[in-house]
Amino acid sequence: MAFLKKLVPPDNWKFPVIVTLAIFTGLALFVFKISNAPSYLGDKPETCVNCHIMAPQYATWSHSSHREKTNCNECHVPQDNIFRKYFFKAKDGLRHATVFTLRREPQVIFIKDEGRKVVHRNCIRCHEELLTDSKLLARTTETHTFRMERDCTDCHRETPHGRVNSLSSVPWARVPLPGPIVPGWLRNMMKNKD
Amino acid sequence: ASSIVQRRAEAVFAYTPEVTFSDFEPRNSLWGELFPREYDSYLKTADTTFRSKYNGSAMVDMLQESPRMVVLWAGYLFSRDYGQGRGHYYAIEDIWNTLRTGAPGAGVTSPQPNTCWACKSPDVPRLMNETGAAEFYRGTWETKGSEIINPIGCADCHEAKSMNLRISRPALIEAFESQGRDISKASHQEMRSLVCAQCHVEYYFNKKRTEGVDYLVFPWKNGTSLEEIEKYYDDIEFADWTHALSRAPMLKAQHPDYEVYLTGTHASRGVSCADCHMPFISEGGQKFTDHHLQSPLNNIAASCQVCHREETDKLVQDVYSRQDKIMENRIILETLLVRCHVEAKTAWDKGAGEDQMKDILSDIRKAQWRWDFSAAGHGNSFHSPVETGRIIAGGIAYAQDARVKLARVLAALGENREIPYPDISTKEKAQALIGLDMKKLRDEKKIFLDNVVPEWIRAGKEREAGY
Amino acid sequence: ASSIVQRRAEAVFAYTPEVTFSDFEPRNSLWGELFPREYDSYLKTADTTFRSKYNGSAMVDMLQESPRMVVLWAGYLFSRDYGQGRGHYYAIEDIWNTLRTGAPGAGVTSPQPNTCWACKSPDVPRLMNETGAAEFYRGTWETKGSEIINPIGCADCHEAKSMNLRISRPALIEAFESQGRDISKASHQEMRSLVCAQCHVEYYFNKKRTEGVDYLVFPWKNGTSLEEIEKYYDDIEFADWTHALSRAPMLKAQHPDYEVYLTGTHASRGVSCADCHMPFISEGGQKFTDHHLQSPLNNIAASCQVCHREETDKLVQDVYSRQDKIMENRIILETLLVRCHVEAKTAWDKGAGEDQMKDILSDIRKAQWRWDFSAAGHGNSFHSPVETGRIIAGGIAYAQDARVKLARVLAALGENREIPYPDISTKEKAQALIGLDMKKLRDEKKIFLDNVVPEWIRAGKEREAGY
Ligand code: HEC
Ligand code: HEC
Ligand code: HEC
Ligand code: HEC
Ligand code: HEC
Ligand code: HEC
Ligand code: HEC
Ligand code: HEC
Ligand code: HEC
Ligand code: HEC
Ligand code: HEC
Ligand code: HEC
Ligand code: HEC
Ligand code: HEC
Ligand SMILES: [Ca+2]
Ligand SMILES: [Ca+2]
Repeated sequence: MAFLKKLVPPDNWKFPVIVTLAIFTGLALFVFKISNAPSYLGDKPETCVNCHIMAPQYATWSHSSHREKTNCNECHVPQDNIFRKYFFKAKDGLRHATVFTLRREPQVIFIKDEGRKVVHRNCIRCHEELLTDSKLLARTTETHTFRMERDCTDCHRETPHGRVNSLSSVPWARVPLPGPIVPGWLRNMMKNKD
Repeated sequence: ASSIVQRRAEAVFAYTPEVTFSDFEPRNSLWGELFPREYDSYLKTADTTFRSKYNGSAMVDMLQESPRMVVLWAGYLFSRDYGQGRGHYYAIEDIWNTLRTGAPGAGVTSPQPNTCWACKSPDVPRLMNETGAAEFYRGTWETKGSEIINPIGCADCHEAKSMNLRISRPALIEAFESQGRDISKASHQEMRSLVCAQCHVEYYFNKKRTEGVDYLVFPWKNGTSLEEIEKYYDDIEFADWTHALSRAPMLKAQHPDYEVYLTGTHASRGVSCADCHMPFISEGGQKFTDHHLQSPLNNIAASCQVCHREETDKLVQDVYSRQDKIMENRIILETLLVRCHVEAKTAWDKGAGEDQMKDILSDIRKAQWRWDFSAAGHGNSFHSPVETGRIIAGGIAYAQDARVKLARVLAALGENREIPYPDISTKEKAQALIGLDMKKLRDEKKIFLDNVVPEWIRAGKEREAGY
Repeated sequence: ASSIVQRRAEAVFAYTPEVTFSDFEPRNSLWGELFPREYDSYLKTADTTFRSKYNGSAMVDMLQESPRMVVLWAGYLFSRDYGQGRGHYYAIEDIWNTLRTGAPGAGVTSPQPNTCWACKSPDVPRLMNETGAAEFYRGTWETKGSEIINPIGCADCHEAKSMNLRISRPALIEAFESQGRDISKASHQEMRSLVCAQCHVEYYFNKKRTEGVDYLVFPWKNGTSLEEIEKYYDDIEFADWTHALSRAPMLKAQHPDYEVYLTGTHASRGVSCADCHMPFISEGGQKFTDHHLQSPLNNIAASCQVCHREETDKLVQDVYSRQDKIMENRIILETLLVRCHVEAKTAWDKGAGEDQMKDILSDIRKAQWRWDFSAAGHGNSFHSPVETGRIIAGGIAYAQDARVKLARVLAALGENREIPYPDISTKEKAQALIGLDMKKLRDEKKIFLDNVVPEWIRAGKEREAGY
């Protein structure tokens, strides 16, 4: 109680402090909202393309065999335990946001070592059955057991993003932007019909 | 924060092209100036060299492939001429050429309405925007000849400003509404099939909706399965035509590609039309959507192999083996249907009564509807082989039901032998059998193509020059 | 990587059991002492609680499910009694119980030969090793009653020393030889299906091979497709029986599970029977092969989901939707076959001549062969839905061909109305229709089960005690 009391400002300071706090809270909420931060808590790939810079990865992923069963976080965030998951997300997200905001992003992005390890572990997480049980290798050659210790992407270099993903590699890719499916003229026309 | 706000705005605009034209720009080359890769690949739909076992981009005269179809469509325009669809590039050329649109000219009108243009050109949304859908459909086909001159293109599937996919045809929106669904809720991935479903679907012309208009309707109210669509037609006692030999009230199925696709494994796994027919490809370090819409068998690497780690030959074999298995019974059904029509005609000739024939004609209608639904979608046997097989088996059962009953009726009329199978070994023989004067039709068409079409093109270009 | 190699070597070593018995040890419990996990899971095949939409481990009286089958098999033992296979645990019990083996006893022999035991027990390789195959098959079924008392088990599929998979039945080896193939070249993965193909295959009894012996033969000489096997039978003018109503020379198809599986997607991708029916499972940190052979729908997680990342419900739905589509037309075909037999009987009754009926009987044979081939393999509609659909469609065409011809023959004999469909709404009614005295058959069976079987068991155990 005594400790809390110390935090209460002297009476003559109370008003400016409240105003200042309010402003900062508001600002924080504003930033949270316009940067679409709430969505960072989820797993939607749409989140990642809030930054146009992620468009090449989004476009390549969304045309890959992994589209239906994975989202970005399935590969790029540790999935083995919930704390590691959110810790990694927060750390990574903050760095991306900082770099992006400061306009320090490179023309060609490369994955960091730490991220690469995360991805590798996630490949194995999903494909483990196929990789570890030689009896079940019905769809593959038999040798995966001996490959586990290399990066999957050493061989599967096109999975899922392909090789070259510079900013200009997918100039017009349709990353999910809001847009009416039925254009205005047609909506009007149909309203006015008969 | 301000920098985030700013950068977000950029996110929307950085990839937004400097479009100088509207959604209604029908000339593909103009869009092509901004999107050269997509346009160049689109132009490849003009290539007609690829042929697979059953499909491909070459001109395939289906009536020559199977003269049985001539008999199946006796009394209907399809018995004159029916080709397998080829590249989008030819949409306008082919509708000019087909004998089904007749030879309009001085004082002569086409047997078809303007509705036929609906799925052939980006001039369609342009015109519909001006007049509304019903007015667009009104009138015979030749009356819009000079208005519609560009083959299927960008404006059919894209919004100009954002290049987002969009629905440009009211028929599909109305079909969703008839099911109580809202198409504007479709996901991005669904849109990659729905743009195709604007055209690659079963349709009919509703004459009751707007006075004097053949209104384009997709009969999906009860659902999109064979039986649900059949029920729709039965309920409104609809028939496309009365068969010239059997006098059965027939239904014509037109390319129910989307409907059948929906029942297949790939649709159930979220694979879209564009995934196979418009794969993402890479050229000079750039990735884009291949707008060379064609048989995926001409590009297994970019389509199938994205998902299937199988040898090319093996994947082709997968497709062929399914098509072979379906084709085997489809041909049996076709042959039985020829017999149905011929036997029914014999019964009428021998003096059968309406009441004796009623059930039989209903069986024939059902049987041929099943045949057509499976045959008219050229990808069906791969898109959904189990469903297509189911449909054909049902058709065989109905066709034979009809024939068992016909055998009894014929016997009662004193005819108790097998009715000989007609000699329809070529398209020409088959067309002669049903009494078509093909020479006349072709001569008239030639005059139309030589005289009328050039005038349409001239007038159209003149109009466009003023845009 | 080196550590993995090492672990694998260890694994091989750990597997080498201290086996104290021979390959011919028929008692599963003895093997079970060394391999408790496999044995315990094997024992679960005794569980009869799981039922799926069409299959499962419960007792399913197929004649009650579809009394049409009674008519289809008129004149053949299957019309008395036919159950859907259940767990391997019941192989012996069920062959005792079935009315098809009759009620042998004092002076009365079984209508079946010893060949019937061939796929029911690990006592079979033991006996064959002593006498050779032909001698094993010789004689009527009851003569080996006390020799064969253990249900399907370890020795049917395993070599004792290494626990490697092995082929224990000459019929499969001979079938490969008849095709000019060498089964000993089979890969490990193939063996995971071939052990099943020792039993889950179409077969017949060749009476010409060894004098007085019903020799077990898989009719694969021309290949394993429906048509190839049909040609085999046609070439040797084989018939399993003459139909009691239609007098057609019939073929009976028995569980062509392996043959139909071979035509499916999974086989073409190298997926084996064991992958789905004997998945690798984990218990207390140990991985082993689940020997609870059963419908995979009772264990989607260990079977399908190893390869498919789909929800359980979705995968079950995949199976059901294929089965539904196939079943729809299979029932149509069944119904048409009932009509065929009844109409043919009417024709005979009205005085039809052999020459008039010849073609018709051949159509009926073909049609029912197609029906049986698709129906007798309980997994067919999933193992290979496209092929199964193809077969059924062909069957419908033949059945209706027969009926069209029958209509003409009947009309010529003065019968020009529809022959009424018999009342076969229950198995009892159907069996009465074809003139079976079921009460008598059941009473006799009861005496056999009460008196003869206990004696077989006693004698068998006594024999085994001396091993
Ligand atoms: C605020 C903008 C922004 C958002 C939102 C964003 N990123 Fe990034 N991302 C960047 C920038 C900028 C870089 C380049 C950083 C660098 O190279 O240091 C980057 C780099 C990466 C990298 C490679 C570098 C590394 O860390 O290994 C990965 C992987 C990545 N992002 C994944 C994602 C995923 C997954 C999401 C969605 C959960 C996402 N990004 C959302 C801006 C963003
Ligand atoms: C199936 C797994 C998987 C999914 C899903 C996935 N990625 Fe990746 N991602 C990878 C791999 C593998 C790499 C490359 C690692 C390497 O170079 O070793 C990568 C690299 C990246 C990079 C680094 C730049 C580059 O192109 O190499 C970015 C940025 C990135 N991903 C963003 C995303 C975004 C955004 C999404 C969702 C739209 C996504 N990823 C979905 C596996 C995945
Ligand atoms: C969340 C689960 C998940 C993760 C994580 C994942 N995959 Fe996959 N992967 C799948 C599924 C599902 C498929 C499709 C399999 C099918 O068709 O049955 C697939 C298919 C594949 C294929 C075959 C098709 C192709 O695209 O070539 C390869 C190779 C593959 N994955 C490699 C990888 C690699 C490498 C990684 C890591 C970078 C990875 N996967 C991460 C689920 C996953
Ligand atoms: C030394 C090269 C190499 C490495 C390392 C490697 N793979 Fe593969 N992988 C292959 C080859 C070769 C195939 C055979 C199929 C093909 O892609 O043609 C294959 C096939 C697969 C498939 C099956 C594709 C299908 O649908 O048939 C999956 C999934 C897969 N790998 C995942 C992985 C994962 C996860 C890792 C990392 C643990 C990995 N691979 C490491 C070479 C490699
Ligand atoms: C709902 C959309 C739609 C309507 C309405 C429509 N078509 Fe088509 N048309 C198509 C599609 C899709 C194809 C390609 C079919 C294929 O795969 O073979 C096609 C193909 C064609 C072809 C080329 C192949 C052939 O049949 O020779 C011609 C010509 C044609 N249509 C004429 C017409 C005529 C005439 C009408 C009016 C009676 C018409 N179309 C109405 C969608 C439509
Ligand atoms: C505006 C109507 C329309 C739309 C939208 C449309 N099509 Fe078509 N399509 C046609 C017509 C008409 C033809 C036949 C053209 C001809 O033969 O002259 C055709 C032909 C085809 C062919 C045959 C090509 C060949 O080489 O034989 C394919 C494949 C095809 N379309 C796929 C698609 C796919 C996939 C989509 C969506 C991504 C689509 N179409 C959208 C009307 C359309
Ligand atoms: C039959 C429908 C159809 C027609 C016609 C069509 N497109 Fe597309 N287009 C698509 C589809 C589907 C995509 C893929 C969208 C996605 O995956 O998000 C696409 C994507 C694009 C993109 C985005 C970048 C890319 O390559 O993925 C551009 C740009 C584009 N189209 C330009 C054009 C131009 C220019 C034309 C006319 C020459 C045209 N399109 C005609 C269906 C069509
Ligand atoms: C975007 C991914 C994708 C593409 C592209 C794709 N497939 Fe598939 N395919 C699948 C999936 C998912 C399944 C379902 C099986 C599964 O769940 O593993 C499947 C199933 C199949 C099957 C078995 C189903 C059946 O009908 O028996 C065949 C055969 C097949 N595909 C062939 C092809 C061929 C040929 C192409 C190219 C023309 C192709 N696929 C393109 C994803 C794809
Ligand atoms: C999984 C891959 C796949 C998907 C998804 C798919 N198709 Fe196909 N399609 C094929 C294959 C393979 C063929 C057979 C090509 C051949 O025989 O040459 C085919 C054939 C066709 C044809 C006839 C092509 C010709 O050469 O004339 C048309 C039209 C078509 N598809 C349209 C569609 C439409 C519309 C959709 C979506 C509603 C669709 N397809 C979805 C793979 C696919
Ligand atoms: C080639 C191996 C083989 C031969 C020979 C064989 N069976 Fe079977 N039997 C099987 C298989 C496999 C099943 C399981 C069928 C299923 O999936 O329902 C079975 C099931 C059974 C069943 C239980 C289901 C039912 O039909 O009621 C009985 C009883 C039976 N057989 C009796 C016999 C008789 C009697 C004979 C001799 C005429 C015989 N078997 C010959 C392999 C064989
Ligand atoms: C020695 C002969 C024999 C062998 C070997 C054999 N089976 Fe069977 N199987 C049978 C018989 C007989 C039955 C029916 C038993 C009964 O109903 O009494 C049966 C029944 C079954 C059933 C039905 C179980 C149920 O719950 O309804 C399945 C599934 C099955 N077998 C799969 C397999 C598979 C997979 C293999 C190989 C790994 C195999 N069988 C090997 C003879 C055999
Ligand atoms: C219907 C055939 C069949 C019967 C009967 C059978 N097995 Fe197996 N068994 C298999 C198959 C298939 C495998 C898997 C082999 C492989 O993948 O290499 C297997 C594997 C095994 C293995 C190797 C370890 C493992 O779990 O994969 C042992 C030990 C084993 N069986 C013991 C037994 C015993 C004990 C019995 C009798 C109670 C028995 N088996 C009956 C088919 C059978
Ligand atoms: C050992 C791997 C494996 C197992 C186990 C497996 N599948 Fe498959 N399945 C495949 C492959 C491979 C394909 C072919 C598609 C492809 O190439 O991607 C396939 C195709 C399919 C298809 C599409 C083919 C068709 O007939 O339309 C379905 C549905 C399917 N599987 C369901 C199942 C179900 C249900 C189970 C369990 C009872 C199962 N699978 C078990 C590997 C497997
Ligand atoms: C890809 C998975 C898969 C493969 C491979 C497979 N099966 Fe099946 N099998 C199934 C499914 C699913 C069913 C249907 C089960 C149901 O309806 O409950 C089934 C049903 C059966 C049944 C009837 C089971 C019952 O409950 O009575 C038998 C017997 C059978 N299979 C034997 C075999 C044999 C023998 C092989 C190899 C020649 C084989 N199966 C290969 C998945 C498979
Ligand atoms: Ca074509
Ligand atoms: Ca069962």
